[in-house]
Amino acid sequence: MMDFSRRSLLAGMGAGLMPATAWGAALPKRGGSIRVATQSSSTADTLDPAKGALSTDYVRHFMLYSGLTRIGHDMIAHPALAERIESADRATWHITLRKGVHFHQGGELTSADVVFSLLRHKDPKLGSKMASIAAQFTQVRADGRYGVVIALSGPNADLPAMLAQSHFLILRKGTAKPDGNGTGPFKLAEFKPGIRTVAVRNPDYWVSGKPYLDRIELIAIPDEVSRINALLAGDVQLINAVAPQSTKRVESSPAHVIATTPSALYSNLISRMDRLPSGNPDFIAAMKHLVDRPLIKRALFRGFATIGNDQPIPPFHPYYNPHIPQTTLDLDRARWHINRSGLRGVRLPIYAGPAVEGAVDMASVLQEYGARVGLDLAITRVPADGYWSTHWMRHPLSFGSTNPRPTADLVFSLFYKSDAAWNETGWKNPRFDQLLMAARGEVDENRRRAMYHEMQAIVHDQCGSIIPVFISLIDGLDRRLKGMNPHPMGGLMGYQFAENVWWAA
Amino acid sequence: MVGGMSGSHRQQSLWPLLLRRIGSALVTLIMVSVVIFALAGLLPGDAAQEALGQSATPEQVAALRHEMGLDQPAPVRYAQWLAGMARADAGQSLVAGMPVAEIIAERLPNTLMLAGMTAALAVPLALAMGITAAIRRGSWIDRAINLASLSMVALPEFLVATLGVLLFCVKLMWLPSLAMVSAEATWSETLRSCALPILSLTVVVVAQMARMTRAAIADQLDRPYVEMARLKGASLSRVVLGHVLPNCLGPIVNAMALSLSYLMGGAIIVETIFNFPGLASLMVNAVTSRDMPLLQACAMIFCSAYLLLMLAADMVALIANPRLRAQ
Amino acid sequence: MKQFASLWAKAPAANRIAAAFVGFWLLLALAGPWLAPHPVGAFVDEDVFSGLSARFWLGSDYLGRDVLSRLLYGTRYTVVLGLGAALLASLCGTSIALAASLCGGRVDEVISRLMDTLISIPSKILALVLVAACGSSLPLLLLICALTYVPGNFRIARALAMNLAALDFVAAARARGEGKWAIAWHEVLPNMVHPLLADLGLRFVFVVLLLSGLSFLGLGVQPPYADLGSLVRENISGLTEGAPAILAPALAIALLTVGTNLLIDAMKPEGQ
Amino acid sequence: MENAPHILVESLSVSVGSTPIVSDISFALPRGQVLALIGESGSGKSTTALALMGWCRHGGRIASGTIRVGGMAIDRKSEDELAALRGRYISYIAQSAAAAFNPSRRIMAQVIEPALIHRIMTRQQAEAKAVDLFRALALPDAETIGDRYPHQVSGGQLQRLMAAMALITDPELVILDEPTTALDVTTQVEVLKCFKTALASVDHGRGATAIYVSHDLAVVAQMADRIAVLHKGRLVEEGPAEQILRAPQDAYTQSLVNAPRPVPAAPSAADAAPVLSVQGLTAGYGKVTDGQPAIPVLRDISFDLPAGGTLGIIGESGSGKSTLARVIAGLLPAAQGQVLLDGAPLPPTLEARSLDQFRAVQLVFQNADTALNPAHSVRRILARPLRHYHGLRGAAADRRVAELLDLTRLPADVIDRPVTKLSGGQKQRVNLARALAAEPRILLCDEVTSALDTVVGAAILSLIEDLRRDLGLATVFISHDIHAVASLCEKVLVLYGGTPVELASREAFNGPEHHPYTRLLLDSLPTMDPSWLGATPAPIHRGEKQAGLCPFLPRCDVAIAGICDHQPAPPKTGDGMRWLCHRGPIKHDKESA
Repeated sequence: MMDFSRRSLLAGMGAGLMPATAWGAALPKRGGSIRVATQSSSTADTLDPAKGALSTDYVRHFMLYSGLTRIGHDMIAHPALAERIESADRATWHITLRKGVHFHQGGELTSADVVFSLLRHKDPKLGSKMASIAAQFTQVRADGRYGVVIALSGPNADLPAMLAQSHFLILRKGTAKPDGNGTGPFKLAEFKPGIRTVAVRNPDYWVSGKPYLDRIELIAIPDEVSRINALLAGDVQLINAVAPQSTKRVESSPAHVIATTPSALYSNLISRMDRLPSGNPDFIAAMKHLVDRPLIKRALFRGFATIGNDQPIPPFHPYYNPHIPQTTLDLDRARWHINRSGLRGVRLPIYAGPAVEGAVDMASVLQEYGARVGLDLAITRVPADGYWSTHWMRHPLSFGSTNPRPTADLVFSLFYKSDAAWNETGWKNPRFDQLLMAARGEVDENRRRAMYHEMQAIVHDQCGSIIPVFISLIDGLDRRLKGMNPHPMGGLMGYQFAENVWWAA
Repeated sequence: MVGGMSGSHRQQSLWPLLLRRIGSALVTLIMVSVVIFALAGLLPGDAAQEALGQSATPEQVAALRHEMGLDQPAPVRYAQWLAGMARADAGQSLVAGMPVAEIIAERLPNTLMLAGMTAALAVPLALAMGITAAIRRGSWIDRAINLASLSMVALPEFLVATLGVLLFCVKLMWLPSLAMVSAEATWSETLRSCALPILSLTVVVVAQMARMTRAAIADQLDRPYVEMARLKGASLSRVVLGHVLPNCLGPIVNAMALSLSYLMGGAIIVETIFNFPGLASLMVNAVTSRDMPLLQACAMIFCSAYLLLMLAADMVALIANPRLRAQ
Repeated sequence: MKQFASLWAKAPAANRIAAAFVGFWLLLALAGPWLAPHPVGAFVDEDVFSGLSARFWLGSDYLGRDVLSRLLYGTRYTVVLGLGAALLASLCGTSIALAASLCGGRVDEVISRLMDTLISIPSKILALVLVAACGSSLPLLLLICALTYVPGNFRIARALAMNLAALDFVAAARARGEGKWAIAWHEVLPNMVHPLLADLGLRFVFVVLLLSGLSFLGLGVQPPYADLGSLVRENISGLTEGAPAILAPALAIALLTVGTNLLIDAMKPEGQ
Repeated sequence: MENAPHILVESLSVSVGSTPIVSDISFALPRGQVLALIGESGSGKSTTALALMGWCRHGGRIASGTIRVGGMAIDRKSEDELAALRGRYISYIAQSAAAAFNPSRRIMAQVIEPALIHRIMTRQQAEAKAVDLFRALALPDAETIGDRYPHQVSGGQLQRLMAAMALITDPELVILDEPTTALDVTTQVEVLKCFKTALASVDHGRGATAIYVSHDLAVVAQMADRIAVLHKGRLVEEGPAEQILRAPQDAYTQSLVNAPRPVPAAPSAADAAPVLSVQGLTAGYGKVTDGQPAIPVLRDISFDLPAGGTLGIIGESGSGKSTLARVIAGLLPAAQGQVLLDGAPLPPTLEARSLDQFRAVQLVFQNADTALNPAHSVRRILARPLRHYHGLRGAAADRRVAELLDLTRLPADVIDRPVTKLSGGQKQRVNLARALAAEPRILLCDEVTSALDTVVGAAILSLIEDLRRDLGLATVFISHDIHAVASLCEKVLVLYGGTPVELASREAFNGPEHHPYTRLLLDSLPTMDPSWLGATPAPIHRGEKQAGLCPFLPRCDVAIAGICDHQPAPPKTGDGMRWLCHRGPIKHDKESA
């Protein structure tokens, strides 16, 4: 993707915003009010995009605020508040803002607001989830009322995509404690952390004709069964995180339907490469051949998953490398590797817990096959509470979970780069790092794709991150709710359903 | 039933007791707060880490810790909290960044309402069950009530609750599956939306109370004064209601208080299933987010609720029993 | 044992049935894992929530695992944890109560405060903290359940002991020059056995309830293993189609707890 | 109708399950007369009486026979019909009013309840009538006593209040079930007088028909027109009171009428050094401030007891008899004074006593039902002290247990029975055996016979007497049974309100001269003579007792105005006795039997 000329922008509009699939067949209709239930909510619920941590937060933020760009169904970034965003060297970017966009509480959107909204992430006190990315901003300055210039520490072709994340949504200049005053499709009516968020239609939203709904009440029902029941009972019209086992129930109801989103979300077994024995290449190879991916897809996810190949880029991604041979369950090879590694009969604890979806079951599958090739895997179950701070990446063998990221570069640089904060496996691969850097600055799209293909190959062959499947996201909704158009960035249309759906009743 | 000459007895004997009880209540509250603080100390990670989550960088954590005052040693933090409580200031929630009092104020009424309405249903029910069982001691009714109450307790509350939801919400669509209490809701709405939570909680607490009632009454039925009353021509039910009940009010009320104190903190499962914004889920929330001030506040509330109930029970027992009263 | 035999002889039918039940459950708890036709965690069935069949007597669960096998394991957990915790709670509660009632005064006061403290911390939240802190393990679960029900047992035991301590035969023992503990052991305790047994039965029921509550919060017995409550919990979505995966464990819980209590009721001597 | 018997019972049998409690009882009673049912506990007298109300205890039922009261066929009536009779036409006065009144309801409410249940008066009428009855029953402040709770009035008053409750509906038949057994002799006199007048006044002076259940012939002699004697659930003899008392036919009745008197005890070596001596003992409950407890129970008690000697302690309930025993046993530390064992002071508290001191002093509790651990077998109960004191175990212990059973004349086969399965007499013997197991020097017997029937009691007494002689035990005898004490004990201590008003040698005590209170006690002992009750004056009550003055003053009928109500009573000594009074010893009218 070259710089955003008008043409590409229009194209972007097309690919990004036009409802494409069957869902949108009917014509949008204005009015109506719905209640939406996500799976997680707490007193930590926030109106600050920078602090967004849970699906509920993302949904809330996308209702209230708008970003400079947004990721389309094509997984490509398209301009939003930014009318144009250009760069010659991928290091210095020039943003031209859309004119006549107003905040809910009045005042037109200007470069000052954008500068403020981007720079605040660099303040460690704020506790921004994007601090590490914001660190790349060497300079963010206003260039006239509608112009913003961002200088990066190094070239990064993916800046537009990164800016599309909910954390970079734009606030009013000088907002110390965000209160929902944004330029988004909905205005905040009520906000009670851990209880509910109520938003009403923003009549002068900058996308003409949108949104369609008058009112959205956003709550969370942590208990999956209750969430389904609420949907079936008609108390809510849209829910996310439907468990694969529950899809039967929803489908059996004439008034409801599920929406499945193949996504890049994956739970992976992390084999620390900087420790022994988990660092032993033969051991890793053996483990990769012990994974019965079809079984996991069938038994754990009732088929709502895409077989993975031990590298983080899913098949439906533009940069997916289809030429890597699929690793399959092969006990003989596994046994051969185990014998070479000399780990026969050695007791190896795997740390797994409910914090990572399917981790415990995956572990027990591994355990079962491992036993057959003389590998003694001991499952240590740890509680969800405190998992990330105490267990994740802390043991030779543990499980991790990675949410969809807007670009291949983000996934790689967050989880696979040698010096990344969460380089889960702790591996160090110079070739990989070098490719990653080069890709960021690479101008030629084909060369860039090639680089990403090679990176995937390297991870597949050498990294201790074992990715059995990519987990599909399942939403459940009332049939009368139209315009739901699954989005690879996450459930609930990548958390951006609010402005796109309408109530046909 | 109290008045006249014995009234004065009551005046004399209740006040000192009351004061003594308040004293020991304070001790208990402090002990609870210490225990909670110590327990929370065992938890991995802290508010800062949990707030920043998976993606935290060390600098961020450090900064946030300082922001939250978590970089001070534990005793200091506890002392600060205690001092705050002394000034009736529950402090600031670490994660929500607003006064704990506000958060509590949002939820306490809900919890109280749920507990209150459950009590209003469960207590009479339990009394009825217990008394019937006691009057028909050894009869099939007695056995039936005994069995029913046992299996009531034994079946997981979430099963009972979910059954209720499936039947009344999903199948019949009579009741909402969520207990969405809100300020603007009318009483009837609130009642409708809380009907199932109340029912589920009742199932949990009623059995114990009924059994205790039965035991307390049955224990009195062999007393000479019961035979005397019967030989006056009083029917068994009249005897039980008019003669026995006053004499075993003490143990009964005590059992009830114990069971009801469960309704505050024990409602967590019902709160989760019906998405009821109550204190129990708030406390769980406070644990998972390591929000110490909030956690302490919840603990204090639950503890004082328990102590109050117990005190009330003892008072009732005292008032019901002229002999104790006289001392 | 002799006493039991005589009880059996003169117990009414209902009580024998109760005893039979309990025996049956204990047997399952002991032998269950060997009887289990399939490994507890194995995904043996393509289908989920399948009904009764020759291959899967009690059908399969939400992941296509054999319900019967899981039930057999679950029984062991529930019986061991339930009875274990109930016994532990009664043991601690009663001994503390005896100490309190015999020492009286300060000691009694302090102990009572401690019990108040313990009882006024919601058990599930206590569990949440402890499990988060120490990780879930059987001993911990046992401890939590016991801890939760010590105060309740303490209250009852203390009341009983207080009443007994006022009786002449205790005075007689004191006048004989017996020590506190001798009195507690020889004079007081024997007269507390039956009410305490009844209490034990009830505690058992409550522990079973608490266990399933904990499993609801993901704090209970950890998968792939599960106590009966967890089985109900994990298959709850099968409730709509009335799958045996959920009915079986629910029924098991009811029979187990009711049976235990009927048996205990039966063990009361005519006197009481 | 009038000459037809008011009550007609024919071949009545009551049984629990298949075991009969009473069988083949038949008697008839004319209207307005009083029939006494006499017998030991377990003779079925209460069962028979209650059957007249169609009421059977412990799941019993009327197995066969007919019961007619007035026209009514009690045995044929349904539960509801019976309920309509009870408290209306037939009313009941229970043995222990203290237990039969509901502790948590006001007396008035309970007294008028029958009238309200049967809807025969309005509340106001009922309360008015109750107050009248209170007056008739000579109850103090009749207007307000109904507002009190049962625990706020004395036992004698409660018993009379219960009479009011029974009579409020003017019943045709009143059943009195041992109504005075639980009372002191002095109170018994008043209560009996009240009952007699009250019963006579019922039914417009024609008098109510009454069934009087009792084990005490002397009492019955005062009340009954006819007497029926029951033994082991059967009616052994029934007839006019005169005839039964004068010329009993049946052997068992005869044994009752000339009830066995304990043989006068053989004198012990009087000059022997005192094994137990009590000096200036003051004790009570509550905080002790300079030697005076908050609630004093005993004041300045002193006596010596030689080895093998016997001391009797008598007095009304509340006189501190049992407290004295508890102090000696160490259960209640004295506030002042001391207890000497062989001249060496016994530590006041249990903690400070040595095993030997414990062993030397053994207390036999009043009520064997509560004194024996219901959870234990006889063997365990007796083995305990053997092991505790003498370290006996296994075979040795068993042998000793057998000896003790033999010593207390218990059948050897009770050894493994739980005490709950023993009879009252057997329990009391086990109770005794437990004390003897210690091989004590001093035996403190606290009302050991009060819970027992006369015959059984007498047996226990003679047993103790024998043991005393054989084992040379010094015994302290606490009892309200003045006859027994008078004949058994070498010395008698009379307590009134915790004060020792008289300490007399046996001879002196059996002599004519006494402290006024002792005299009152002796006069209050009913005799077989039916005219006794009429002849005996009702005890007097004059105000409350005042500190410093003679405690007996309010009830003393020979008090000297100007002296007794001004100075404390001085201690005096005469031949063989010491007493506390301004007067010299008062001769009392009747010879003490």
